Amino acid sequence: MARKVKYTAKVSEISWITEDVFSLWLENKDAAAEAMPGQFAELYCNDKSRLLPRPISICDVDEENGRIRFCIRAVGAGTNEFSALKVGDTVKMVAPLGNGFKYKDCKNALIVGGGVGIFPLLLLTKKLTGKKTVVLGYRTEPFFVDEFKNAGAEVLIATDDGSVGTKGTVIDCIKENSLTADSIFACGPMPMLRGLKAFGEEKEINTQLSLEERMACGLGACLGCVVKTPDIDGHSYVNNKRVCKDGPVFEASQVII
Amino acid sequence: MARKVKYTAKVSEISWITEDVFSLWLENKDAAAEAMPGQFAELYCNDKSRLLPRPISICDVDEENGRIRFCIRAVGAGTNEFSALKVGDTVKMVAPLGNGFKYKDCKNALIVGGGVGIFPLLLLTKKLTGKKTVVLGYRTEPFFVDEFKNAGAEVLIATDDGSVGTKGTVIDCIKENSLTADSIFACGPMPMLRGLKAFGEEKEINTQLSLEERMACGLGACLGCVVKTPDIDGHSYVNNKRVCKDGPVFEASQVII
Amino acid sequence: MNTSVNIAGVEWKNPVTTSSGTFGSGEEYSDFFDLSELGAVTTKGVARVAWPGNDTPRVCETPSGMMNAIGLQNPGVDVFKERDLPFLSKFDTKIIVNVCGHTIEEYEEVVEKLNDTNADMFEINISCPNVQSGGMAFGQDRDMVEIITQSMKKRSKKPIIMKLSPNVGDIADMARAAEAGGADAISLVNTFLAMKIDINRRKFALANRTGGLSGPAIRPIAVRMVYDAAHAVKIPVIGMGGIQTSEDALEFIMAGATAVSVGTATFSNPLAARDVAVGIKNFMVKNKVEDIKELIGCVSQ
Amino acid sequence: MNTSVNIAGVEWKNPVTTSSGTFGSGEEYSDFFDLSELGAVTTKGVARVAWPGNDTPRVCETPSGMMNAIGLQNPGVDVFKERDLPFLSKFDTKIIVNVCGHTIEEYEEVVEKLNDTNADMFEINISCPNVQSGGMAFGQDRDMVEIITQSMKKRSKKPIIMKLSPNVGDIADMARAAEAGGADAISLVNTFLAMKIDINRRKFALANRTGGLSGPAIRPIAVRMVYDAAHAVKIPVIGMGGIQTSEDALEFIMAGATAVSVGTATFSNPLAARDVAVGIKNFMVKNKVEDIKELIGCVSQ
Ligand SMILES: Cc1cc2nc3c(=O)[nH]c(=O)nc-3n(C[C@H](O)[C@H](O)[C@H](O)COP(=O)(O)OP(=O)(O)OC[C@H]3O[C@@H](n4cnc5c(N)ncnc54)[C@H](O)[C@@H]3O)c2cc1C
Ligand SMILES: Cc1cc2nc3c(=O)[nH]c(=O)nc-3n(C[C@H](O)[C@H](O)[C@H](O)COP(=O)(O)OP(=O)(O)OC[C@H]3O[C@@H](n4cnc5c(N)ncnc54)[C@H](O)[C@@H]3O)c2cc1C
Ligand SMILES: Cc1cc2nc3c(=O)[nH]c(=O)nc-3n(C[C@H](O)[C@H](O)[C@H](O)COP(=O)(O)O)c2cc1C
Ligand SMILES: Cc1cc2nc3c(=O)[nH]c(=O)nc-3n(C[C@H](O)[C@H](O)[C@H](O)COP(=O)(O)O)c2cc1C
Ligand code: FES
Ligand code: FES
Repeated sequence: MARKVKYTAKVSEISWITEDVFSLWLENKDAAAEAMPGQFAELYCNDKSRLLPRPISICDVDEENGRIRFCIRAVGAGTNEFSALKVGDTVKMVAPLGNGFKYKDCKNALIVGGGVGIFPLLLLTKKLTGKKTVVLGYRTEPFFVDEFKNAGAEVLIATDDGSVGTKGTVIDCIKENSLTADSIFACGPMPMLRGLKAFGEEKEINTQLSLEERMACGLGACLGCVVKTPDIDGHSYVNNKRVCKDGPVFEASQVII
Repeated sequence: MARKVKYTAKVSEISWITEDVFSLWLENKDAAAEAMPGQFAELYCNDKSRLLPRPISICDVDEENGRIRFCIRAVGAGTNEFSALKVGDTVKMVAPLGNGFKYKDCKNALIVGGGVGIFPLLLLTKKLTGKKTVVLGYRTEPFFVDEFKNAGAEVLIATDDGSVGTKGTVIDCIKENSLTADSIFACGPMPMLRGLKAFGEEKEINTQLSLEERMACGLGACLGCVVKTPDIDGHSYVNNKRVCKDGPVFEASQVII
Repeated sequence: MNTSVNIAGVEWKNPVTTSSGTFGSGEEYSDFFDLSELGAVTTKGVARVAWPGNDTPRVCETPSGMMNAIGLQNPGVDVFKERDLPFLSKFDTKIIVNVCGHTIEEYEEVVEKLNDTNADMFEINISCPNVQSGGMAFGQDRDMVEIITQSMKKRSKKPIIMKLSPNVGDIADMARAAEAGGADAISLVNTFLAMKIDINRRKFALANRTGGLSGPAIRPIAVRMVYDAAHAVKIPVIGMGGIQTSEDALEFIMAGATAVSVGTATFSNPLAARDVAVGIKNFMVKNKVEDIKELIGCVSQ
Repeated sequence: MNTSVNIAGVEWKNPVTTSSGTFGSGEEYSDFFDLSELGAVTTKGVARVAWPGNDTPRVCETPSGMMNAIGLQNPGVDVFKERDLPFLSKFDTKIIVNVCGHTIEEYEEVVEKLNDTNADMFEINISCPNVQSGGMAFGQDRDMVEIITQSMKKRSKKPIIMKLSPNVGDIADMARAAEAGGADAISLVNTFLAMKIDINRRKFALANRTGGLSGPAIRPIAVRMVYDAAHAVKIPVIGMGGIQTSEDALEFIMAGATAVSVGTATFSNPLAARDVAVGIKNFMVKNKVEDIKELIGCVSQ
C-alpha cells in the first residue's frame, strides 16, 4: 500500500446544493488517483478547539484534474466550518480511507440511498457497467437526482410525504416497482439499512451496506468505531469490526445492526 | 457612560508595515466616535480554542469614515489569526476601553515609544496642539516614522545597534539631545518605562506611562491585570490598580514598576 | 411557562447566576446588560478585611480554557457592604455573596457582618486553589467540609451554599459531607489546580506557579461531577464549569443541577450569562417544556 | 547533542513514546512514518484474553478534547504475542506493553506470558475509567497501588511502569505508593472521568454514560500533576496529557518528566509523535542544549 499522507488540499469549487448541503471539490492528484467508490476521507478542522477529523464519503472523482468531490450536510460545528471555505483556501485531509464497494462482477445493480447517504453512491453508479437502478429516499424535496441520471442509471424516488415518487420508504418503492438485482448497494440511515438487510436476505440478493459510526482516528487504531459482527473478527478476535478500516462497506450478513 | 457593546466590526483595510507588524482598520462608527488617545480595544479571536480577548491599543481614528486603526505585531496565535484577516471579514471587538492620556493642557510634549509601544502614541501626537517631540526606540530598523512626522512632530530615533539615530536607548537619545518638556507620554517595554519614570522624577516633569499586563476580562471585573501602587487604591482598597480599567495610562508616581 | 427555581427557599426567576470572581460585583457588566435578567448575581469572594491577592501575571490562556491565580483580592466586607451591596440591590435579582477566609473564624465574621443585609444567600468558598491557607485545603478533606458547613449554618441567618473543589478523588463524598453539615445547597465546580510553563523563559507562566483551570476545557469533567454530586445528595446543586451557551447549561441541568452559573465565558462574551438565560427559555419554548423542573436530572440511558 | 534518556535501565533514543490506546500496536501509523523515529512505542492495553469493549458510541469530541469509553477492547495476550509483537520488533524502537486486567491475577498472567519476549517494559494500567472492575478502582486507592505494584514487580522480568489515574485528590501520594511498591517508573496522566449529554435526545453522548477526557483541554492539569509527582519520587516520570507539539512536550519535561507520551494528538495529526520528537531536537539545537537531561525539571520561579 502507498505510504499514507496528511495532505493539504486546495478548495477548487464550493457551492450549495440545497439549503444545508454543499458540494466541495478539493484538489489532490494522489488521493484522486487512488480513490474508489465507497471510500471516504477524513477532513480536519482549522479551528483548534475541534480535534477530531470529520469522516466524509468520496462522492465523485475528477481524475483528469486531480480533484475529489464531497457533498456535505452542514449539521454541526465542523461541517459548518467547511461550508464557509472559499476557493483557494486549504483543508487538511487524509484520503482515501476504508475499503469501498465490491462491484466488479455486478450485472444488475440496485443502488439505494437515503439522506446524505446518496452521495457515496454516485461514484459507484458511474463505475458500474451493467444495468443500474437507483432508488433515492428523501424526507420531502429530492436533490442530486440528475447527477445519477447522467451516470446512466434509472432513478426512482421515495419521499416520506409523497411529494415526489413513492410515498414512503425506499423499501416501499422497491416493492412497488418489484425491483430485482444481483447486488444491492446501500448507504443511509440505520432503519433503511436494516430494512434492506432483511429485504436482501429474503430475496437472497448480495447486499453491501455502507455504515456510519463515531470515529476518532479514522485509521483503525483507536477501536472507537466498531460494529457488532456475528463472527469473531480476524483482527480484533472479538465479535466486532472497525467501520473505518474494515468498512465502511460491509456485506449485510457480516454485521449485526 | 454609554452602554457598552460587543461590536462586530468589519475589516476595511489590512496591510503589513514591517515583516511582522501589520496595520488593521476596523469599521465601527460608535467606537470611532468615542475613542481617545491611549485607550485600547479588546479584539476577540474567531478560533474557539482561544477564549480571552487580545488588548490592542487604538493607534488612530478616522472619524469621518467611522474607522479605528490598530497596528499589531504578530507574536502568537491570536495576533497571527488577526494578521490573516481579509477585507470584508469581521472581528468582534469591545472598544474603547481604559482611561487614555490626559493631554489637554500640554504645551511642550515629549512623547516616547519603544517597540509596538509607539502605536498608541500616534493618535495622541495628532491631538496635541503645542510643541511635540517624539522619541522612538527600535532594536535596529525604524518603522512608522513618517506617520509621526506627518502628525507635526519632531522625531528623534534611538536604535540598539546604532544603525539609525542615537546608538542606545530612548533615554540616551533624550539626554544626548537635552530634551525638556512639561509632560512626558510614554509606552513601551518595562525597562524603558522605568527609565522614564526616574528621568521624569529627576527633572520634575509630569510623566504618564501606558502599561501592559495580562488581562482576562479587560473591563475591570476579574482583577487579573493589576499593577502595584504606593497608595491604597480607592476601588480595591489595597495597594494596586487595574491596568485595564484604572489605566492603561498612569501617572508615573502612582505606580510601582 | 415556568423558568423559576427555588433554592433553599430563595426563588430565582431563572436558573442562571454568575460565577464568583468572574463578574466583580456586577458593576462592570451592568454596562452591557440589565442584571435583572439573571436569576442571581454571585459576587467576587469577600473576606473579613481587604486582601491584596497574588503577584502578576495572574492569568493566562490555555486550550479552550484559562488559568487564574488572582488570590482572592477583595476590598473586605465593610467596603463590600457599603458600596457593592447597595449597587446590586438596585436590580431585581437575587444576591449571592461569595465568602472566603483563612480560618473558620474569618468566614464566620464575614457571614455575621452580612447577616442583617439584603444579601439573599451565602456561597462559602472552600475550594480556591490560589491561596496558602483556607481555600482548597478545607475543601479536600471530608471532615473539614462537614465541620465548616456546621459552623457556617450556626452563624448564618441566610441559606448556605457550600462551593466544592473538584480536586478530589470522590466528589460524591464531599457533597454528602456538606449535606451532613447542614448545607442548604452545594455549588461546583471551582477551578482545577493546574500549571503552565513558559518554555522559552523556563519559568512558570503565573507568578503563583499554579493556578485554577476554568472554561469549556473542563466542562465534561464538571458535568460528570455535578451528576455524581446530584445523585449523592437531596439538596439542590448549582452546576458550573465551562458553560458558554444555553446548550452547555442544559447539560448541567439534565445531569441534575437545579441552577447553573456562568464564569469564564463572560470574558469571551460579556453577555454570556444573559444569553444563557435567554437560550434556556427559547429551548423550553421550542421543546414545549412547561416547567424547567421537568429538565432537572432528566438524562437517561 | 544527546536526546536519549534512560528509564529504569532501558535507553530510549529520544524521550518520546505513544500513549496506550491511541496508537494501536503501531501498524496503522507505520503507514505514515517510520516508527524507528520514536524513543518507544506503547501498545494498546493487553489482557489475558480478548476483551470486546463497550457499546458504541465510544468516542465524542469536547472543546479542545475528546472523550472515549473504548472499554479496553483487545485481542488478548496470545494474539498480541504472535502478531503485534513481531510487527513492532521490526523497528528500532523500544516496546512498552500496556497491561490491563480485572484482577491482580489477570495482570500477572499477561506479564508472565510476555516475560520471555522482546518487549522492553510493561506499563501497568491501573487507571482506566472505562471498565467495571480493575482499571481506575485500583488506581484511586493508595494501598492498592502499592500492593499491585509489588505483585507486578514480583512476576516481571522487565521494568514496570505504573500508570496513574488523575482522578485522585493527591497525586503525589499515589506516586509515592507506586515507588514504595517498587515501581521502576510511573506514567501519568490517564484520562479524566467525564460526561457529555446530548440535550436534544436527553441521553448520554457515550453508551457507557461516562468516558475518559483527554487532549489539550486537560494539559494544564496534567502538567501540574506531573510536577507534583516528579517532586514526590525519585523514579523517572513519563508525562502525558494533551501533548500536541514539542512545545507542549517540553512543558512536561521542564516540569520534571524524563520522557513524554503523545496520545489524542495523533488523531488530529497522524505524525504528531514524530513531530514532537523532531521538535524537541530542534529546540535543543536552537537553544544550544547539549543534553536533554539539562531540561528535565528545569523550571524555576
Ligand atoms: C464513513 C462516513 C462517511 C460520511 N459521509 C458523509 C457525507 O458524504 N456527507 C455528509 O454530509 N456526511 C457524511 N458523514 C457524516 C459526517 O461525518 C458528520 O455529519 C460530521 O462528522 C458532523 O460533523 P460536525 O462537526 O458538523 O458535527 P458535530 O455534531 O459538531 O460533530 C461532533 C463530533 O461528532 C462526529 N459526528 C457527528 N455526526 C456524525 C455522524 N453522523 N457520523 C459520524 N460522526 C459524526 C463528528 O465527526 C465530530 O467528531 C459520514 C460519516 C461517516 C462515518
Ligand atoms: C493595553 C494593551 C495594549 C496593547 N497594544 C498593543 C498594540 O497596539 N499592538 C501590539 O502589537 N500589541 C499590543 N499589546 C500586546 C498584545 O496584547 C499582545 O501582543 C497580544 O495579546 C498577544 O496575543 P497572541 O495571541 O498573539 O499571543 P499569545 O502569546 O498566544 O497570547 C496568549 C495570551 O497571552 C496574552 N498576551 C500575550 N502577550 C501579551 C502582552 N504583551 N500583553 C498582554 N497580554 C499578552 C494574550 O492576550 C493571550 O491572552 C497591548 C497589550 C496591552 C495590555
Ligand atoms: C478569574 C477568576 C476568579 C475567580 N474567583 C473566584 C472567587 O473569588 N471565589 C470562588 O468561589 N470562585 C472563583 N472562581 C471560580 C469560578 O467561580 C468558577 O467556579 C470556575 O471558574 C468554573 O467555572 P467557569 O469554567 O465557568 O469559569 C474564579 C474563577 C476565575 C476564572
Ligand atoms: C481512544 C483512547 C484509548 C485509550 N486506551 C488506553 C489504554 O488501553 N490503556 C491506557 O493505559 N490508557 C489508554 N488511554 C489513555 C491514554 O494513553 C492517555 O493516558 C490519555 O489519553 C492522556 O493523553 P492524551 O491527552 O495525550 O491523549 C486511551 C486514550 C484514548 C483517547
Ligand atoms: S475510528 Fe479509530 S478505529 Fe475506527
Ligand atoms: S483584565 Fe480583568 S480586571 Fe483588568
